[in-house]
Amino acid sequence: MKEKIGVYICQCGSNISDYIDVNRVRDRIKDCPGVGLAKITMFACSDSAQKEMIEDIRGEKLDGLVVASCSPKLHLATFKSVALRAGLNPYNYVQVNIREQGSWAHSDRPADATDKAIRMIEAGIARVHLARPLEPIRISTVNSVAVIGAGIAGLRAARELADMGSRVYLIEKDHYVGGRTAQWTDLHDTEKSGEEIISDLYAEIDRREDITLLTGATVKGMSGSVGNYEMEVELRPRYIRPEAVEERLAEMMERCPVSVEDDFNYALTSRKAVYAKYGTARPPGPMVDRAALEKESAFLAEYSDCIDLEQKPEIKKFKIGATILSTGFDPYLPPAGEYGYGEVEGVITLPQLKRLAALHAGGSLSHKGKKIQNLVFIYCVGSCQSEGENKYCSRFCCTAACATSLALKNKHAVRQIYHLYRQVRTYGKYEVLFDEALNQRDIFIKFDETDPPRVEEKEGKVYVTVRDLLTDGEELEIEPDLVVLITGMVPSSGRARVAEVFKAPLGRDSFFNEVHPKLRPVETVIDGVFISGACQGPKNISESVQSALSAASKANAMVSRGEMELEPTLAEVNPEICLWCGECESVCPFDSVQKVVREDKEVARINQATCKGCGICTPVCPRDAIDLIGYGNAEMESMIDALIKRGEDHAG
Amino acid sequence: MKEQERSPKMIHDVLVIGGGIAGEEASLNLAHMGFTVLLVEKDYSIGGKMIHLSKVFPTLDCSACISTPKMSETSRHPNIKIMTYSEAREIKKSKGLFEGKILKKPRYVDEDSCTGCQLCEEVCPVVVPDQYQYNLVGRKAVYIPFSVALPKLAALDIDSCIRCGACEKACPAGSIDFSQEPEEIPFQVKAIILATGYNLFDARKKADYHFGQFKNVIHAMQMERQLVPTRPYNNVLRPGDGRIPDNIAYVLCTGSRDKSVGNPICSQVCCMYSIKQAQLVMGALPMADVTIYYIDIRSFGKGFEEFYQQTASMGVEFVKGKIAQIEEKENGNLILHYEDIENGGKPVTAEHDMVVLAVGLTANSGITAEFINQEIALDPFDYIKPKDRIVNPALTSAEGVFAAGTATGPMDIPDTILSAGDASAEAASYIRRLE
Amino acid sequence: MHDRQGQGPPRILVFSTDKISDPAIDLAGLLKLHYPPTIYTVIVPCSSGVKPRWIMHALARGFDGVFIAADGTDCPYSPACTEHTGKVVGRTHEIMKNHNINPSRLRMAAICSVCSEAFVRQMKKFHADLAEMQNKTGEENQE
Amino acid sequence: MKINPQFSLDIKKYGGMDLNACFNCGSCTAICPLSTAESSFPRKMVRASVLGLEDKINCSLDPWLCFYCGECSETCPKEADPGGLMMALRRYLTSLYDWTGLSKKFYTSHAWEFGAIALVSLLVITLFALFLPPTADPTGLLNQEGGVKINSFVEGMEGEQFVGIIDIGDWVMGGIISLFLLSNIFNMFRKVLWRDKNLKIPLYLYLQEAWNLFFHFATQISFSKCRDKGYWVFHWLLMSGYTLMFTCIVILLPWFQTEKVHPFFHPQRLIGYYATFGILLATVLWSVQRLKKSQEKHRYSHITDWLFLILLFLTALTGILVHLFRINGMIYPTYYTYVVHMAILVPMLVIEVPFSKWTHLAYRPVAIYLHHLKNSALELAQKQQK
Repeated sequence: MKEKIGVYICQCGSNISDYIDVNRVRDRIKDCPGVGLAKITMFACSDSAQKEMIEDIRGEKLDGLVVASCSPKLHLATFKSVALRAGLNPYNYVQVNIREQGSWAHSDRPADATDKAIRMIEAGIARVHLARPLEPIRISTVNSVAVIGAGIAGLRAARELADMGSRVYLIEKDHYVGGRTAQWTDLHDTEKSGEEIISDLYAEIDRREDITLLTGATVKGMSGSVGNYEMEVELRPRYIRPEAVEERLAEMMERCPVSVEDDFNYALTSRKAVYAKYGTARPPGPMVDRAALEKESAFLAEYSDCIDLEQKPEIKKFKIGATILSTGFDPYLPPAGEYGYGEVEGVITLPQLKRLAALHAGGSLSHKGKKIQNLVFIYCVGSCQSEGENKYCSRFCCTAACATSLALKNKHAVRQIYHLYRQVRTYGKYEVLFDEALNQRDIFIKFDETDPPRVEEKEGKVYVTVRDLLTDGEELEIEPDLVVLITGMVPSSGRARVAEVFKAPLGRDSFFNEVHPKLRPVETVIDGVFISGACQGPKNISESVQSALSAASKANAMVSRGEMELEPTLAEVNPEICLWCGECESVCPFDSVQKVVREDKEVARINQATCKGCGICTPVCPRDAIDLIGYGNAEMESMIDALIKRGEDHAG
Repeated sequence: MKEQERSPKMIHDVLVIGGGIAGEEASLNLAHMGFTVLLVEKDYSIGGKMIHLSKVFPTLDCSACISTPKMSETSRHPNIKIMTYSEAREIKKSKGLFEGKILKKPRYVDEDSCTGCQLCEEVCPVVVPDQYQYNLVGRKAVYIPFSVALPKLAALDIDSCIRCGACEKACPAGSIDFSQEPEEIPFQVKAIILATGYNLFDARKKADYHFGQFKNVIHAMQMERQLVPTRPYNNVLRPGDGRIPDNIAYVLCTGSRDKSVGNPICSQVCCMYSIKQAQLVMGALPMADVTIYYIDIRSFGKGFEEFYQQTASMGVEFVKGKIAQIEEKENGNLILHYEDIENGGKPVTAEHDMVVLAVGLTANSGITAEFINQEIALDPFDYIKPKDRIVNPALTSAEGVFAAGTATGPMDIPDTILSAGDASAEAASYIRRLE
Repeated sequence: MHDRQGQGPPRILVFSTDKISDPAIDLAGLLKLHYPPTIYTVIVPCSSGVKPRWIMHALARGFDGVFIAADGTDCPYSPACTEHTGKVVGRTHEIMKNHNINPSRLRMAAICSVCSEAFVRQMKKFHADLAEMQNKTGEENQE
Repeated sequence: MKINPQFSLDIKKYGGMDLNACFNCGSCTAICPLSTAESSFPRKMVRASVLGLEDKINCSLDPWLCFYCGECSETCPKEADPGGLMMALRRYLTSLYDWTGLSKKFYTSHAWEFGAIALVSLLVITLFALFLPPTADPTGLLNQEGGVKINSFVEGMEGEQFVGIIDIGDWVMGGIISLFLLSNIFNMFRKVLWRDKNLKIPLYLYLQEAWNLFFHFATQISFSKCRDKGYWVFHWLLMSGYTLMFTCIVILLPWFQTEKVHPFFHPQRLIGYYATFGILLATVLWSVQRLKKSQEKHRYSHITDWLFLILLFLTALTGILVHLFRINGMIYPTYYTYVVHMAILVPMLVIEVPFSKWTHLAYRPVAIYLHHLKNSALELAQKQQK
C-alpha cells in the first residue's frame, strides 16, 4: 500500500472545470486514505505543471501519482515521463479520464459528472495503491521496414527509409509499381508526367541493394511484435519464362489472340491478354493474364518458349521492425444511373477523362468516335453525400478538375468547359488554378445537393439541365459532347484485407485511422504499424508524399536504434497454484505459454519476449492461477469497490 | 549552458529556424533519429501561433493540450538545444556545411537565475498593449510573455521601459540586467530547416471593414484569445463596451482570395477556424446567434466536412455572400452589407453586435535574405517555393535547406505536422547521404 | 447483497478495451453524445481477458449491470476474440443463474474504435432495461 | 435557358474585359450605392454576361441605373471590373437599341468611328469652303463695337440670312438627331417593357411617372448617391452647360449668334461663359483623371470615351476662341476658327448624340422613367391581386 499519493486534477483550461466542480472533487479526494496531496491545475500537461509535479514528487516524497485529466491515449506517456524524471517508477502512476468520459460525456449533467469524477479518481487511487514498480522490457529491433503498396507514397517512403539507413521491403500487390500516379498524365505541379515520375523513382529503387521490391505480392500474415515482426508474402508469377527472348516476347504480345478490357485505361480501351500495364511500366517486361489465355492452347503451344503457365506462387518470409501502409485509394465508381453513368453514352469519370487525354496526347479529344469540344464537369460525385455513405470531402477533386480543364484547353483544343459545382475548394495556392480556369472563360454553375443536375439523352445527344444558384435559381440547359463526373476517393478495395492482417483500425470514413490527427497523424494504435498517403484519407500527390516521408521518419526513428522498450504488463503464472491443464496454452494467440517443470510439477510459463499482455489466458484458467500484471484480482476488485462504494454520498 | 554559449562555435547536425509546431515536430523527429538540433526562435517562447489558439478543429481538443507537451518534450530532449529570442544571421554554405551566426537579442533578464516568480511584473508601472493577447488587454514592460510560455522567464521590453528601476529592486534573484548586449554566436550545421511560419493578414488593409476604427470589429485571433481558458476577460465580450455579444458575424476571406488587397490565394484555414469558433461561441454563449458569411466553405480535410455539417445543424447560420463593407451604429452595433446571392441576389444589410474578421495568412519568409551565397526561391506570394513539389516537397532551391509548415504556404495544423515530418525525413536522409 | 437494488438510477460497469472500444467511448464524449453518468468504465487490454469473478464481484457490490464492450473482429490480439469473450460471458451467465441473478444484467456487444453512437445506443437501452428490472423487483417486493 | 459563352467575347469588343474572372461573391452589388432590391446590380449583369443570357441583358435597365462611380471595381476581389462591364453593357445596349446598326459599327470599329467623324467634318469644311474666302473688303466685317460680324463672312449674304440658313440647318440636324434618338428610345422601350406581355401598364401611369424623366434629367440626382460627390457636381456642370448651349445653338441660334457683341452681363454672354466653363472644366478634369488612371472608373477608357471628351473639349475650346477672336476684332482667325469649330461640333452632334456615348443623355433619364414605371405597374398588379 502506498502512503503518499499525489493527485492532480486538471481543469484542462475549462474543458473539465466548466462541468465538473473541481474544488468539490479535490475536497473529497484529499482525505482519501493514502493521499498525500491533492491539487488542481489549469493544464496538467503544460511544462510548468510538469515541473511542479516533479518538485512535489521529490519534495514531498510521493510514492504514487494520479492525474485526473483527459484520455490516457493522449497523455499517458507524458505523465509517465514526469514520474520517470522525478525518480518515481512510472508504473506507480495512473491516469484517470475525467474529460472524454467525464465532463464531455456528461456536460448535460454537471453534478452527476462531478460525482462520477470522484468515483473514477478514487478507483484510480485504489489502483495506484496496489501498483507494482516495473521495469520496461528491452528488446532488440530489426532495422528494416516493410512498405505496403508501391504507389507514389510507398515508393517515396521506401527511398527515404533506405536513405536514412533502414532496410526496406517494398511490397506491391500489382505486378507493376506506380499505383494511381502512373495513370495521371498532366500534373500541374511539374512538367513531368506521372509515368515519368514513377519511372525515375523506380530506377533509383532498382539500383539500391537495401530495397527489395516485391511485385505481384500479397501479404499473407504478420506475426511477432513491434521491432521483430515476421512477415509472410506470397508472390504471384507473371507466367513469363525468365529466359524468353525479347523479340519473341514482342511478337507474342502482338499476336496474342485474346483481348480484354484495359483497367489501366478504366475500360476505355482493350488490351491483349499478354501485356505490360503501359508502355514504360516498371519492373519492365510483359505478363500473362492467365484466366483470359488459359484456353488458347494453340497460341500457348506456339509460344511455349515465352509462356509458362506452370509457374507457381512463391512464399517469402522476412523480418521487419515496423511497417508502413500506403495502400492508396480507389476512384469512386458511380453506380449505374448516377448522373447517367453507365446508361447515357458520353458520361465518364474524371480518371477516365485523364486516360482519354493521355490516349489523345497532343491532339483533339474524341470518345466513341465523337469529337469532344464541349464538356460538362459535375463535381462532388461520391463525396460530401449528406445522405449517402461518403460524408467526407475528397479534397483533391476541385483542384484536379480545374487543372484538368486548363490542360484540356491548352493541349487538346477543347472549346468550352462547364463546371457544375457545390463549393469550389481549390484551397491555398490552388486558388490560382480556379482563377486561371475562370479566366479561360470556363463557366462555373453552382447547384444545390438536393436539386442536382439532370443528365438526359435525347435523340442521341446528351443534355444537362441544372438550376444555377448564382442566377436566381435559373434553369440552364447545356448540350455537351461529354459529361465528366468529378469522382472522389474511396478507400482502396484491398484495405479491408490489409486491415485484417495488420489489425489497423478504420475510421468513420472507412479510411485507415490515425491515433490523433495532430499528435500522431501517421501512427495507428498498433505499435509499429504506420499509415501514409491516401489510405489514411483523400490527399493529392504532394500531400501523400509528405505523409509518406513523415511516416518514414517515424518508422526509422523507431527501428534504427537497434533496441526499444516494451511494456512490462505481461501475463504471470502463479506456479504454486498452477497444475498445468493447458487451457491457457490453447487460447494464447502468440504461442507464449510453455509447459515447464518446476519443483517436480508441470506448470505453465509465459515467454516474456512474445507475450503481448492481452490477458486472454487469464479467465480460462480453472484455478485462477494466471494474472496480467496490473490487472490482478486485487486491483480490479478494489477499483470496482471504489466505483460503487459510498453510493449515496456523492449522489445529486 | 552558459559555457556552451561562450564556446567559439555551436556545432550541430541541423539548424531549425522557428519554434512553432512545425519547428518542434521537425526537431523532435530529428532528435529521435539521433541527430543534434539547434532550434532558434525569434520570440521569447517557443510554441509559435498554435499555443495561442483555443481548441483546434475538427476534433476540438484544446490546442494547449497538444502544444505544451510537445514544447516540453522539445525543451527536454538532450539532442535539442533551444535558443529563444534569437535570430539566425549571415548564413553561408562552404564545403557542404552551413555556417553563420545566431544573434541572441538581450532579454534584460538573466535566464539562469530568473525563476518566473512575476514579482517584477507586479511592480512595473508601465502598461502597454499585450501582443500575446493581440492587444485586447495590457501588459507590463517587464513581464512573463504568457502563462504557458517556455522558457517561463521574465522578459524586459526595453522600448516601453521607463527605467524606473522598480523591477530591479523587486527581483529577489537579482535577475534584471540592463547591461545585456546583443550577442553573436557562430554556428555550423549540415542542414537547415526553415519553419518560420506565417503572418496574420493585417485587417486594416481592407479599409471597408474599418478594423482598428470600429471597436467591435475584431480579428479571429482576438476572438481565439477570448475563447481560451486563460482568456483576458474570462468571457467573450465586445471590446467596445464590455457587453456580452448575442449576435456575432464572421466575415470570411478577410484578406484572402482578394486581389484588391494583394493576396489572391486562399488561406486554407479560415473557413475551418471560423466554423470551430462558431461552435465554441455557441458553447460559451448559448443564447448567441452566429452567422458566417462566406464565398465557398472549404472544409476539405479529414473530418472537416462532417464538422461543418455538424456546426450547421447546431444552428450556426451560413450565408453565401462576401461582406462588402461594414458601418458602425451609434450603439456600437455594426451594419454589414452583402448580396444575398442564393435568395434572389438582393443587396441587403444585417445588424450584428460584434464582427469577427476571419483574417488570412501571409508569407513570413524574410529569413531567406540571410542566406549569403545561396538563393532560396520564393513563389509569387512570397512563400518559400518547393523545388520539386511532387517528389521532394520540403526541398528548397538550395541543397541542404528544407522548409516545413506554413513557411511554404498556408496550411492547417495536421498538414503542418506532416510537412514537418517530411522536412525532417528529407533533412535526415540528406545528412546520411553526406556521410 | 443487493442493497442498492431499486434505489436511484441503475449503475453499470463497463469493461472497455484499451485499443478498440475505449477510444469509441472517448469519441462519444468528444462528440458530446450523452449517456447516463452512472456508467463507469474499467479498461482492460482485451475483452477476452475479463474474468467472471470480476463481474460477479461488481454485481455483488451493487452494480446493476455489467457491459463488456468487446473488441469483436477488430481485436488486435486474436482473430478468435469474439469467441473467447463469448465464452467468458457464457460461463458468467451460468454462474449468475446458479446465484439466482438475472443473466440479462450482463451484456456484451462488439464496439469498434469509432462505434461511439452504437455504444451510446447500447448504454441507453441497457440503462432503461435495468431501470425496468428495478421497478419490477420493487413492485414484487411491495407485494 | 441556353448558355452562350461566346457572349463574353462579344462584350469584350465593347470594353468589358475581365468579367470572366468573377466568382460571384456579390461584394460589387453590396457596395453599390445605387443597387436596390428591385434592381440589384452589377453582379447579376456580370453573371448574365458570363453565361451569355442575352434575353436577360437586352431587356434590362440596370446598366443605365449605374452611374459608374467605380466602387464595385475597386472592391472586387477578383479585379473583374464590374463597373467597366456595366459601361460596356451600356455601349452594347446603345448598339442594340440603334436600329440603323451604326452604333455597333462605331463602338466596335475604330475605322468606322474615326471615318464617320472625319467624313462629317470634311462635309462641313467643304460646305464652308464653297463660300470662302469671305469678302475681300474687311471693313464691313467689324461691327460698331469693333468686334467681328460673325455671320457676315459669306459674300453677298446678310448676317441674318446666314444665321437663318445655319438655323435651318441646325433644326434639320436637330430633327434628324431627334428622329434617330427617339426611334432608338422607342426601341429601348419596346425591349424593356413591351416584351413583357404580362406587364399591364395603364396609361395614367405613364403620365404619373413622367416627372421622373424631367426631374432626373435636370438634377442627375442618382449621381449624388455615389461616394464621390464632386463627380456629380462636375457632371452636372457639364450637363447643364451642354444643354444650355445645345438649346442656344440649335433652337435659339438667331438670338445667340448675333452680329452685335452684347455687353458682358448680357444673358447671351453669361450663358455662353457658363456653358463653356462647365464643359471645359469637366472635360479637362476628366481627361487628366483618365490619363492618371487614379480612380477606378478612369482606369479603362474605351476609345469612344476619349473621342467624346476630346470632341467636347475641342468644341468648347474652339467656341471660346471664336468668341475671343471675335470680340477682339480678329477677322480671319474668327472665321477660320468658326469653320474648325463647326467641323468639330457637327460630327460631335450627329455621331455622338444619336449613336455613341452621348446617347446616355437620353437613355439614362428614360431608363429611370421606365424603371419607375415598371415598378409602379408591378406594385399596382400586386395590389390588384390582393
